[in-house]
Amino acid sequence: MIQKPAVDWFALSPELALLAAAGLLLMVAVFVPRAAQRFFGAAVCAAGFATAFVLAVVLDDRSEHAQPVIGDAIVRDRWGALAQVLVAGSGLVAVFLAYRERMRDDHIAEYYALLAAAGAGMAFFVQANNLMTLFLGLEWFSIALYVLCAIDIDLIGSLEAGLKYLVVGAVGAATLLFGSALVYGTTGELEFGKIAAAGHTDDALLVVGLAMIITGLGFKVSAAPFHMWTPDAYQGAPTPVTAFMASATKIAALVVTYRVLVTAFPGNEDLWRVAIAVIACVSLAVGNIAALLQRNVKRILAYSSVSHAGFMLIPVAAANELGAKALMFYLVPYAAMSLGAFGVVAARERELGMPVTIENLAGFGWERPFFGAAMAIFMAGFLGFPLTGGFIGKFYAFAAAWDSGYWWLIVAGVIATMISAYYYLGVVRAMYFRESVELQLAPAGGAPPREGLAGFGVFLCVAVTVGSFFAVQPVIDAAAAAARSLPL
Amino acid sequence: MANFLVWCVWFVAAFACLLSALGVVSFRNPFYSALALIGNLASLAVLYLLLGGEFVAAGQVLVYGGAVMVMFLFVIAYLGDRTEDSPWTGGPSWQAVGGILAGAAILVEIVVAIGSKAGGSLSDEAEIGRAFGSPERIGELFLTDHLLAFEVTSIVLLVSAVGGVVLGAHARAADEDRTPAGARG
Amino acid sequence: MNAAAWVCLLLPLGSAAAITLAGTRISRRAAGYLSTLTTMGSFIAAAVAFFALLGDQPEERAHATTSWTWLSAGSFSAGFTLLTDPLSVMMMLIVAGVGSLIVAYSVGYMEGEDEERRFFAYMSLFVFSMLLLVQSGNLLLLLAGWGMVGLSSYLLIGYYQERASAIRAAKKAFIMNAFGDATMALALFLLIEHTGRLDYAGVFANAPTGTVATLVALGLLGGAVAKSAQIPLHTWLPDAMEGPTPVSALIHAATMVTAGVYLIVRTHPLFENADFVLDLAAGLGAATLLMAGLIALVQTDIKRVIAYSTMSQIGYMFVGAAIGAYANGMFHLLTHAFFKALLFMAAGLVIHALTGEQDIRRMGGIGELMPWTRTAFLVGSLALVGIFPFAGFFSKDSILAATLDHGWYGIVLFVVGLAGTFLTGLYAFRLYFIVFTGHQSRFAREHHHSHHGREGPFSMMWTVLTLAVLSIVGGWIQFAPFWHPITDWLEPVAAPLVEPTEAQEWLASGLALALGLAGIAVAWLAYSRRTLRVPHAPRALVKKLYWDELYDWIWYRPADTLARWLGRAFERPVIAGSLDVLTRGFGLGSRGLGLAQNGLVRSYALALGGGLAVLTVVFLSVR
Amino acid sequence: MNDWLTTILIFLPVGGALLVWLVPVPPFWAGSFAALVSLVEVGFWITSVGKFDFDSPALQFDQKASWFSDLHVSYHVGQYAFSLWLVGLTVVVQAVCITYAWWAGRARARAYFGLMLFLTGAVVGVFTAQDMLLFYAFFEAMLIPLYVLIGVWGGAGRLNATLKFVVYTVVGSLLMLGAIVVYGLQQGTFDLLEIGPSSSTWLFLGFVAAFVIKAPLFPFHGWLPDAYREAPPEVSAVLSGVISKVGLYGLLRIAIAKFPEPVSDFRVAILVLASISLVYGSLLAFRAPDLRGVIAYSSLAQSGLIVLGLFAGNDLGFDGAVLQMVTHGLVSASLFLLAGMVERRTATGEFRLLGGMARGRPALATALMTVGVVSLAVPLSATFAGEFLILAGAFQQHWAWAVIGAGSIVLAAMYMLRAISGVLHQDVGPAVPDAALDLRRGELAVVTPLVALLLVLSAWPAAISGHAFGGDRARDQVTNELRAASAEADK
Amino acid sequence: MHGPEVAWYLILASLLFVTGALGVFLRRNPLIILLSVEIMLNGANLALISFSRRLGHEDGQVFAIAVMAVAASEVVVGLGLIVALGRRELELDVDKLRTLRG
Repeated sequence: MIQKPAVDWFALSPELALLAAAGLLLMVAVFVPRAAQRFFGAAVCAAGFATAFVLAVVLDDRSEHAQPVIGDAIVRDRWGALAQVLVAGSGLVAVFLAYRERMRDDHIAEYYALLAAAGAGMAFFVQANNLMTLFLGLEWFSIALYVLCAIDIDLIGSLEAGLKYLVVGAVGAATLLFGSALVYGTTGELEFGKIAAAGHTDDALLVVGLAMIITGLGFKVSAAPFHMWTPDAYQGAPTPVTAFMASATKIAALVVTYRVLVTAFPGNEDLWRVAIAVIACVSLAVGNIAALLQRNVKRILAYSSVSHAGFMLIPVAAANELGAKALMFYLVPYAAMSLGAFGVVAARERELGMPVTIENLAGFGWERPFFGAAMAIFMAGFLGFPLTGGFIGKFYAFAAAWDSGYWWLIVAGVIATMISAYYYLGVVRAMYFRESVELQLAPAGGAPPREGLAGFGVFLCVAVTVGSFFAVQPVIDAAAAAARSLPL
Repeated sequence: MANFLVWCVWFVAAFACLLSALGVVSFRNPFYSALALIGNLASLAVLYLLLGGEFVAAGQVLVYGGAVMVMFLFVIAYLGDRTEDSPWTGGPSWQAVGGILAGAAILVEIVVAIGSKAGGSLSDEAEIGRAFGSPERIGELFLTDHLLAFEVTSIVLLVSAVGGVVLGAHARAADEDRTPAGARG
Repeated sequence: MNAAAWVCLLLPLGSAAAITLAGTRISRRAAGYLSTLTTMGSFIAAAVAFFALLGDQPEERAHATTSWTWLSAGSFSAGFTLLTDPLSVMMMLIVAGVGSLIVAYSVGYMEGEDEERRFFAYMSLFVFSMLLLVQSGNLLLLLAGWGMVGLSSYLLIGYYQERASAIRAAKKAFIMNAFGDATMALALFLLIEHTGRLDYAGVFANAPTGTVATLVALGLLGGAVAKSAQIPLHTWLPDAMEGPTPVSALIHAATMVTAGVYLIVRTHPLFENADFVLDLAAGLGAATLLMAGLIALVQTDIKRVIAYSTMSQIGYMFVGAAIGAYANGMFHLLTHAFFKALLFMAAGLVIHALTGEQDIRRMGGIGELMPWTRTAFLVGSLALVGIFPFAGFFSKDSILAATLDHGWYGIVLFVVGLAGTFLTGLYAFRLYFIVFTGHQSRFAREHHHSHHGREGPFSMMWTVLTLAVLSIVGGWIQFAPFWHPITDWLEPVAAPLVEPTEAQEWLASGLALALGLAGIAVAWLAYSRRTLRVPHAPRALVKKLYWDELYDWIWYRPADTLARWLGRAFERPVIAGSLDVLTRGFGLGSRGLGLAQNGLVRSYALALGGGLAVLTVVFLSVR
Repeated sequence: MNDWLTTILIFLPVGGALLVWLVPVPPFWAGSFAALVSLVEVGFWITSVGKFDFDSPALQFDQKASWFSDLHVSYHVGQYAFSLWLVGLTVVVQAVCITYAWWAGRARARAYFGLMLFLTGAVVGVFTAQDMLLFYAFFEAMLIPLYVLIGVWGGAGRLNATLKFVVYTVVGSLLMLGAIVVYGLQQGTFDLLEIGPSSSTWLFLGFVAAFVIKAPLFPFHGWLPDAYREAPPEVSAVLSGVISKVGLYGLLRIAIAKFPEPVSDFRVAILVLASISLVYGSLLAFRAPDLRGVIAYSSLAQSGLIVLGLFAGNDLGFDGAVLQMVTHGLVSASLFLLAGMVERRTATGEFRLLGGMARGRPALATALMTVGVVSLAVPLSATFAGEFLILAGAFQQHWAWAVIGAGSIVLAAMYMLRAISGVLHQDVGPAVPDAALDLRRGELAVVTPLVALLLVLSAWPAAISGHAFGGDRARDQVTNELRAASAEADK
Repeated sequence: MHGPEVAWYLILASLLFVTGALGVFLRRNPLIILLSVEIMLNGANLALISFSRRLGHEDGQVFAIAVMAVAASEVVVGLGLIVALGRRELELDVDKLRTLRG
């Protein structure tokens, strides 16, 4: 007689909520008349993310002590739960941003279903506790995202983005898989904790496997040199999807990277810490320098997300409790900023009916005061200026680097930020300093498309971005609690 | 004697596997590549059997050889015969060189890693019973340790199905309020 | 008497402020009178202070009053202190007295100028500054007044704003004086470092000695030389004649330019520890009086001639102060204030009558047109040359006599001084004869316009005549062999270091008188009788011995060229260019990465593979 | 009340800014509201002067609340005597500039005045922050408003100017951020009252870089001429009058107070830089083709002078430096405003197009002449007092510094007189229309207070120089209270 | 019965992996690229199974089966995209898809 493992449904509740939403949305797709799908789709999806958010918060509260559940396939701890909170929040905002998107309205409901499914996948991914669930979670939300990228299938750009993302993603996944296989083979274990326990730290195959796993995860983090898909995918995908990818994917990937490295490979710390540090530096350099001359705003933001991958890998390389805290904290304003920035781009895109470039951003700040100010705030936040959480995030990242003895990472970060000032403030300059005389603005001046929900979403992002500067204590406490659940 | 037989089978299967793989990547016509992949799968199944993975081998043949390949062939047929005129050229010149170099490098590295422990921990093999890799054991594992993985796998399949529907569905004529094609390009 | 001192100081400031703030709300006349009355008020206050001092015993005739701490830092502090002692009171009387006469004079002189108000505001400001200079109770405040007189002289020289030459002269004067201020400031820093304080009593009590003393004295001397237009910082004074004539009379004859002498006398305890500097000062004075006399011979601008004579007279005072004949120096300062102001104002009358013409070659025979003026000018010239019984005789000769009591160096100075007297007679009467005697020049006949038959308005005439009288009797205060009240008066402040014998007095007076008369005689022959052919003036003298060119070459041009060069060769290429280079570099990098992002998915996958390969090989090798 | 004063001074204008931004009112009312707020701010400052105890070297009006505890970062503000004066400079100059902008009228008034108010709060914050991270936060918070103010309301070359300005400033401030992180973590706190002295050269250089760029000092002034030329006059006034003082304040409060050994190691080097800036700035000011150029380079020279005083390291130097910061702040602010008024009438600042403006415009002439002569430190002026103390202090370091300084006095006379005459005197310039009026009432109302303040300070410079440090013992305060030597002892 | 050591299987697996990778690096036909990815996955699977043989428990095999499913779903999505390409009458050549670049 087989006795099934006890299933801790509560640990799975966020995923389940989102899956339920996805299923419901498929129903909507089938049964609700197309006219109403836009509304119902958004509503159900938002409800799903909201529920997941709440459940994740409760889960975070209720999982004081990390313990593996359901045949040790996943771990129930605050590290994962907090990440789920962030993912769910990003998803919620992404729904708001997507509401007015001029998408093929014959697949609205599926679109939201896939969004929810992706969210569920990430929520599962961040809890993964063995190589198998790791791989499966990765594929779960990746596949959803491939489709989302390409969902505007009549647009050559969207299609291209989807295909590129898929191909490179498949290679990355295969690499991760092969690495997992090697690790499994050398240690004979799939579960992270046991892998660490098994030792074999100087085993050649294990090291190769580690390299491959770092590569696979680095691809998801979009850290250089595994980043090259990022600009194209971000630019080609529908902007709300880009927003979701830029925030939620990064959260999941970084959180998991940290978890895997510190739980499964503590023995090889000296190895992967340096590797991550170097990757961080490369990402900082590549992302920032490449962004300098870009004209397309989405592309600028894409490169900036590469550079921020580098920035958030600094605490990963630090590999200490302060680092874990720093990473978790940084993710909060970062997610808000990238969501908001892409949201503003989406709004501008809709009123222009064309891709947003530095040129046609001219005068935007004066025409749409709220969106303009919000964008300026996000740029300042990316740049790490005070009065935004980005500043505190950078500060913690530097602190972690110093704490772990990698002072040169501070230097790298400082130089990178200096460079980034050029294009971040360049966006502000475009919005405010240039008059919109030569602007070929279709409905300019006239009533802009109603962006109530998008505006609300952007407002939420602004609130988080600025709030995380003033209310540091609660956020950092949560992050600290999460960090404590990792073996540091 | 038995060993010799096993070795023979292994060699045959391995070479078939390798050649078919090379075929897949080198045929000009995707149709042939697909067929080569079937061969590759089959030979792999043999190897799996040698490794005592009966159920896996079966799954390989069924899932891949059955479902996936059929899908491939359908699509290829649907798209008609579009053979690449020059499969190896095009793209920047360094692409080919770099590709081969990178591939070779990775290969060498892995082989070195393996070699560094051949005759070492890799050589000793666990003693296994007859039931090793049998459907019961696999199924049991799927219901106990890897219950979640099992479920998740199905979810992944479901997601991909939805995706396939969304992508494959016939695109209607663009509404007038749509953004012009290639707008985000 | 402290109250008197404050009134004396603040009245002019008040009038300056009032005129400035009132703007157009008061008439031009009112401004003039306000300024005159306040200056006279200062004079009265000074007189009150004077008589109050007379009441005290000679040794306790020093009263310092501090109203508030002007500047303080750590242990160092300098109060806003006024010192009322014989020396300052004497200066106050001169400044306020002569000042009020000149201001009254200019009420008439400036009539018809628009912006008259500005003029009188500046005049009052100047009087305030000068009083601050002489009344201040510590060196810092002295320096403050020092700078303020420089400022107001700048303002007044540049009064005719449209005239480029005037503005240039004003700047020149200010900058040269700023140089003097700088050296003084350095001396003060040295004092602070060594004594920690700047009030006279404290500094003199522990006056530094040795090198420090020399450096301090040098710094102060720099200020004195600049302000008193002595070699080598004298070139600004002739140009300063661009200002209105009353200004020349007040600032560049009677008061400000003599401040250097006052400074030496005031800080003599510091100088007396540095003999070298004292000798240097005397030498500079002597050189100046000789050189100025020579240049004055060939100048053709009536005011410039007088200006050079001022320089030479101050040279005498320097000699006197430097050899320790403080009282004699101050005495000459007093008389010189009278007769030099007189000369300027008389010249002013002439210029005024000739509608602003200053070139003596176009004048001639003015005497018949303006007899009073002629007389006044004659008196002034006689006093200047030092003919008995005019004022200059007593003061100048006493200085010459004092030199005889100063060893061999004194003898040299004496000889130079005598030569100076001869030159004085020569240039003074060259001017007189050319301008006033002979038959009228066409220009004079055409342009002379008399104020309703008179030579000038009463407001001008009475001041001139008053000064004429003073230039006659002013010298009788002290006749060294017989009575010497000034020496006694200044005794507590600055006891003389030299005591010329009666014989020396007579000798000096005799020779000086003789040479002066000789000079006059030569001038008479040359310019009145024309029996003596005047040699062609040497170019060097006409060019004022090339001092201006010298400064142009050693100061202005280097600064200018360096500035231009820095702007062209450093600021633009290096400071501004560095950023461009940087941006260009990053731009290239950005473009390169853009090319790498070639849009080929295969390349992207390859990048991933390459990264993996590198990572793996590194891991394997360092494992 | 007392312990709230600093907080009020910081957040009153910020609140005003938010109000101006959020409430849609017509430009006129936005401007008048902003002016009102700035005046109220001045009022609060005056009350704080009344309540301030100038004999105590301790921090006053201080308030502390934990910000995030794990790294011991806190919201800690308070004022020392010198910060009090600098705050006063800030609020006064800001009030004047806002009033001028209100009078002159600026497009997009709500955005503009909001930014000005916000800037006020930020600068006050910098001068009063007693926690390094808070200090940095305010330090950076100044940048964005300035960037926008120059970039939106600036002249033709504003884009380039803002770029330079931002690049320089960001470079400096980020180096400082790195230094702050390391310093704070080394010492276990970021509170300036608890953090003890350090001997690390790198940290010192990190801080100095930021401040020296902000001030600026010689090789780091690349942003200065463009920014000062392109910004609106009142913003230039704020830039040179107030913002540059932030850098100097930082040198005093952190670099000098916390790094005794590096200071003594680098003293000569920095003094050399300062002297170079002094001479270099004066020379370039002497050749500058336009009015603003002269003022810009002269303020480069001035900050060089102030650094001389700060690094002289004695009572004279410190007191003089503080005095000079305030006076030069007032002077350059008034000069830039006057330059703006001239440009308002002639549409240019170039000397070859200007001249002869004095005739018939007594108010303009008087104002420009007065401020001009004060700025060239004619004796008895407050600037003279400041320079005198600074150079006297530098003299005690080594006579050479004082000699260079004294020489620069002459240069100052040369360039400032050139500028004054270039505008006021000689022939009427081609760009000067006969219709150009004298100063209007509004302009007088703006300039007069500044000039009056300068004259008052000239009459009594000791008001600041004697009250800049508790009990007038500058050196002791720097080496004890500011350095938190006690905290060092605990370690 | 003793077959070749696991090492040999691993070498074969890595050969497959690299071959697939080369296919992705060098080919331009998306279909073939997809197929090459399958080969990479198969390589990984072979490694998994051989390891599970050596270690003597079936975790690896289970993993491999899951991978098959995942691979299948990737193929579904990939083919969907390719079909969309084809329907737009675009040439099946990824090098032609470079509107996004720089």
